[in-house]
Amino acid sequence: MRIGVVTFPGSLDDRDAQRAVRFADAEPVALWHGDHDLQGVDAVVLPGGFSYGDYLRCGAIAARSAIMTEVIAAAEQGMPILGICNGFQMLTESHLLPGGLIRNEAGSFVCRDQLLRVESTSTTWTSGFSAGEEIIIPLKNGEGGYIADAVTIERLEGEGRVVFRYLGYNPNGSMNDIAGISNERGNVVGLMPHPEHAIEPGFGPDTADAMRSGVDGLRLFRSALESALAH
Amino acid sequence: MPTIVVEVMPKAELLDPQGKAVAGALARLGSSTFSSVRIGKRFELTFDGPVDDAVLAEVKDIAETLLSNAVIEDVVGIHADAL
Amino acid sequence: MPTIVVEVMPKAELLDPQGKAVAGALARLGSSTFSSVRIGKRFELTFDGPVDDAVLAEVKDIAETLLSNAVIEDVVGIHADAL
Amino acid sequence: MTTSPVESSPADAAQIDMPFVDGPLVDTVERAATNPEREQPYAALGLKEDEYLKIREILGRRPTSGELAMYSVMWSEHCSYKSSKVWLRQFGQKVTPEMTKNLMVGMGENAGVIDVGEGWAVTFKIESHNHPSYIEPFQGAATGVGGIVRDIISMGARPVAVMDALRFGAIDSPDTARVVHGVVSGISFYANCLGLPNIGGETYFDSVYQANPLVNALAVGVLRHEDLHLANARGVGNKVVLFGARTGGDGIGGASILASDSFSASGPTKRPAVQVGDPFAEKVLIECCLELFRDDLVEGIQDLGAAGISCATSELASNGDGGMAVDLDRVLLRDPSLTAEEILMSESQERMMAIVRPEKLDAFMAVVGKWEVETSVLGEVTDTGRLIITWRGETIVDVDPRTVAVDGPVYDRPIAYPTWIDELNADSASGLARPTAGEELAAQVQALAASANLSDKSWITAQYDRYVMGNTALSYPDDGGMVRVDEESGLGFAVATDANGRYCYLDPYQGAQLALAEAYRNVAVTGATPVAVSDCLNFGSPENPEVMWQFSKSVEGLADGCLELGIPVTGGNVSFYNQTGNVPIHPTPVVGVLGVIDDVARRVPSGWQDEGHNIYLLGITSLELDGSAWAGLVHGHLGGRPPAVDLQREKELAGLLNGGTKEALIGSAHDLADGGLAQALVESALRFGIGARIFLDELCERDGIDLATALFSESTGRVIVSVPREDDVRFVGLCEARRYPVQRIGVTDGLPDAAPSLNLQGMFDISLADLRAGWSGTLPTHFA
Ligand SMILES: Nc1ncnc2c1ncn2[C@@H]1O[C@H](COP(=O)(O)OP(=O)(O)O)[C@@H](O)[C@H]1O
Ligand SMILES: [Mg+2]
Repeated sequence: MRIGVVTFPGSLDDRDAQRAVRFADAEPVALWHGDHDLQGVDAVVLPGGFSYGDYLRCGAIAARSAIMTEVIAAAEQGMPILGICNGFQMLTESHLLPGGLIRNEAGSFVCRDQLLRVESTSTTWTSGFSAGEEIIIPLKNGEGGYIADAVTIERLEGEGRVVFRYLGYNPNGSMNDIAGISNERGNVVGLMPHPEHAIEPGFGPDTADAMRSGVDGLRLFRSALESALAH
Repeated sequence: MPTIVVEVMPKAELLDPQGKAVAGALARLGSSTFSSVRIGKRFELTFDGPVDDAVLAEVKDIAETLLSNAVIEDVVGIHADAL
Repeated sequence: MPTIVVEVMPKAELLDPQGKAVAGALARLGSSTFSSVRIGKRFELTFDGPVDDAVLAEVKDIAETLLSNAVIEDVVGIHADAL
Repeated sequence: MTTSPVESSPADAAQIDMPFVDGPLVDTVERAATNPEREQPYAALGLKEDEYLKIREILGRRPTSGELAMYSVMWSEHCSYKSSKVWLRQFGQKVTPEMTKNLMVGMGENAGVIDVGEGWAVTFKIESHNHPSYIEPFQGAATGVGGIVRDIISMGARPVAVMDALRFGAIDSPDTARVVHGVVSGISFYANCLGLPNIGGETYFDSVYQANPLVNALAVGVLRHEDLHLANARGVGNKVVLFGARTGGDGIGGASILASDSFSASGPTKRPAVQVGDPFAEKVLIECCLELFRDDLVEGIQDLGAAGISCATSELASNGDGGMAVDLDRVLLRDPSLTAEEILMSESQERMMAIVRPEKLDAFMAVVGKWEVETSVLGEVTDTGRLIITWRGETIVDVDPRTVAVDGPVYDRPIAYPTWIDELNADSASGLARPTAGEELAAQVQALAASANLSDKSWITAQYDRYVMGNTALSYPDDGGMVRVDEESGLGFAVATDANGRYCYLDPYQGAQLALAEAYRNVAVTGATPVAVSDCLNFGSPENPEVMWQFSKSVEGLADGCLELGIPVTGGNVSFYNQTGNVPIHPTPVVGVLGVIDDVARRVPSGWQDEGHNIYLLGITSLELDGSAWAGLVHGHLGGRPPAVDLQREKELAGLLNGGTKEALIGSAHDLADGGLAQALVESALRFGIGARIFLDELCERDGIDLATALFSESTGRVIVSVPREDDVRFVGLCEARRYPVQRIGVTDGLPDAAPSLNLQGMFDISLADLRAGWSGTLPTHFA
């Protein structure tokens, strides 16, 4: 399976996302923001970072790039799309996912090993988890507070489209402790925490077992691979 | 050169953590006059030529599609600056 | 409740990375009308009571000491909002 | 021909007068010759009269205002190192062949480069941005990070990590929160947005830094040997290219004086003295430069920092064939009203200057175009030996670039042994009341843990991204930060920075060595082998002979120390004039030590991870409380002599730790420094929430000390190590074979059926929950 990782000016975790794809035994394909070309990939990851400095609104300028026209079209055809952090912000800015992300409640950037609950396993990116499973994934963002109007929140909850929820501590003031959501079809998932930083022992989050040993993030990428193989 | 000002505010019904933080700071500094603070953005777009309907229409379009995100923000004002 | 608006802009001589990014985006999106974009902040302070000189003086003080940093920003406007 | 204004023809007079009416008249080389006695504001630009006369002597005429702008910024303390040069030479002199064996680039370049094996090299450097960070803490700190990162890029390296060594005023002083918030969010904003993990730093609070905080930023870069590039302008006809952000009126407070002198009826243009950082622009610049290097499209790249174009052109030319011709009109401006002098001095951020072969210019332009980086060709390399700058068609600068960049003034400033220091040294802390009762000891352990300087720094470090790039093997709160360089082999580096201003105040020679020893030890406990040093020397005014004495002693101590440890100083930075009113800061030589580790998989954490390990104290504890955190906090005392340093011992200790980690005998290792054993125990326990039972009777007996001394003394050469029981015999054997003092002082077992605690046998039992509440509460209480 070939998974594309888009690099925008200001993307930071693009190489990390490529590494995660490799660790999941898929083939990473570097995609460039200015191209109208997905190079025939089977899925796309929009990585974290500060595209265009995030100076206007996070992800706003990137959402209007050439490659995003293709990503939006592919998403509507059912291609698996994962937006991580800045990528999640791009997905809301391009209206592939509802709501928006605003400055953290505490005002400052926060980097921490975050406990999450997997709320939905019916998306392409979470089918390898068991429902209700608790996982630890690094989180690092300045504008990760998820907001949406009451109707949208109710819909997301009602349709089981809240995919990840913060547990124990809500690091950014997200409504309903929402850490990640999906579209109706379940092929598009966006989340603020960074699964690509929990894939390799020694470089992941601390867990109860040992320092930097968390690899829960790998299963998002494996899930996509397995769903692809199943089809 | 003429400047057009676009003003964007977070939607009233949604959270504004930055505004809340400033309100908190005001309270700590002993000012109790203000019951709430909200923080939005003010864009100044400079261009060459007359401020006519075509330019205003273009600004309106830019304000609604790029400068603001209608899901979380409202454009509250567009006007030529009286500089 | 009356609202007072405070407008703050980055100093003209200083780099405004935000404005630069938006100007770049506009150019990429095919709009060549605007030669420069600068982005500042718009504060809405809500309070209970009449807009009198005392309140305006307090706002002026807050605008200059808390809402802006005179080293890099200018307060470009303070006015009661016509909401 | 010398013509005084009085004698000049009416036409000349008219020409000279005109600008006062109509606008700028360019002060050209020609005009400098025809109007030689014009008064020039050299003093306001920071030049002394003899320096100004020296410039006239070099040029054989008065400088143009453009030349004056260049000389004044390049001959400033900041750029010329005029007061420190004579002392810094020691770093180059006190070296052995062993020390330079792995040095690919030494002092004097943008950053030193060290061969770390397997074809890899690492470059690192630390730099101050103290004064700007007081005026505008956010932008000051942000641009401090930006500046040091550009030094790393210019060597051909990919920046891979940053660190920040910070000093603020008293934690409860009203202005401190402003500075702390601004500085921390500025560093967080810039480095996070650049995508560089923050792997460590320091945070100290002391009223001596009240109106003069220290913001020292360190950056590390990685490169393959063949990617090494030096910034010089070689090859006649090669193009001089400026790329990156446009040039604006940032940080040119001084140049407005020139503007007011040469023209303008309306008085000097007020230009802000601060610079605004654009990390996004810098991120793009990093990728763009790396691509230019990769495709071999540049001969060299020089970063633009202090003194902007003045510095880049004169340094590139000096380091190359010696000549350069530049047309200043080609500089892309953000503000078209800038004068030539202002353009020369502007410190606009995120700019680079490249030397490009003409035949590669098109390919160069394609790469910068891809990254949407604005670029303009300013001129070319010549063999004239002159740096010639034109503006509006006229020559405004014609100088030998070496006289600007290399042969600036050098001062051997007067030195005076401080009048107060003997009395200070005589006032030892050894006579201060030391507690003996368990309750009082416990209270002091907890008070220290909750004190501003020893408390949890995660309120700060949680604002920094430590994950990005996916190679961070150690970071906060471990003793050193560690990053993997090679994904295949696991090769990596570790870095720690340290300085204790209190020690340096008591004895600057020893204090500098203590900083070196601590940073060295902090690297060693991670399992890495220390290999190189970068330093940032923060001092008061060099015009104060007592400060100059402190400075000279610190440099001497550091150079002697490096010689003894066998690791070279590869570069650094000097920051003078750090004072609040007339009171200088404590001498604060921040020392960064870089280590190498063959496989980051064998790195050692600083905290206890498992129960049932034995805890050993390596080293000897003596009654050394002078300058300690304990004396400061409990007694408000600062006097006496700092702890003794024995660098041979430090070397042996590092060797021992290296052996122990290679044989995988060590579960954790944490160095003892501020707060002594007590604080090391607290930190080891809180790291993963594992408690311990400690017994110090044998230690006290062996070292002839009381319990309070055992807990709070800051003797050097000490580390606590936890060892799995099955490795006990081998570990103790290793220490004995290497004749390093080792004493078992406890086990990482909690008491049965009790919540984890730190238990000192027969003395106290503090629950980790209580300890943590105090330790982690301090910073949020003041700043959250
Ligand atoms: N401003 C900072 N930025 C990043 N890391 C910091 C900062 N201040 C302290 N730290 C980290 O906090 C930990 C404890 O700091 P410190 O007590 O100075 O360590 P040590 O005593 O081992 O030198 C270390 O991991 C250090 O790198
Ligand atoms: Mg230390």
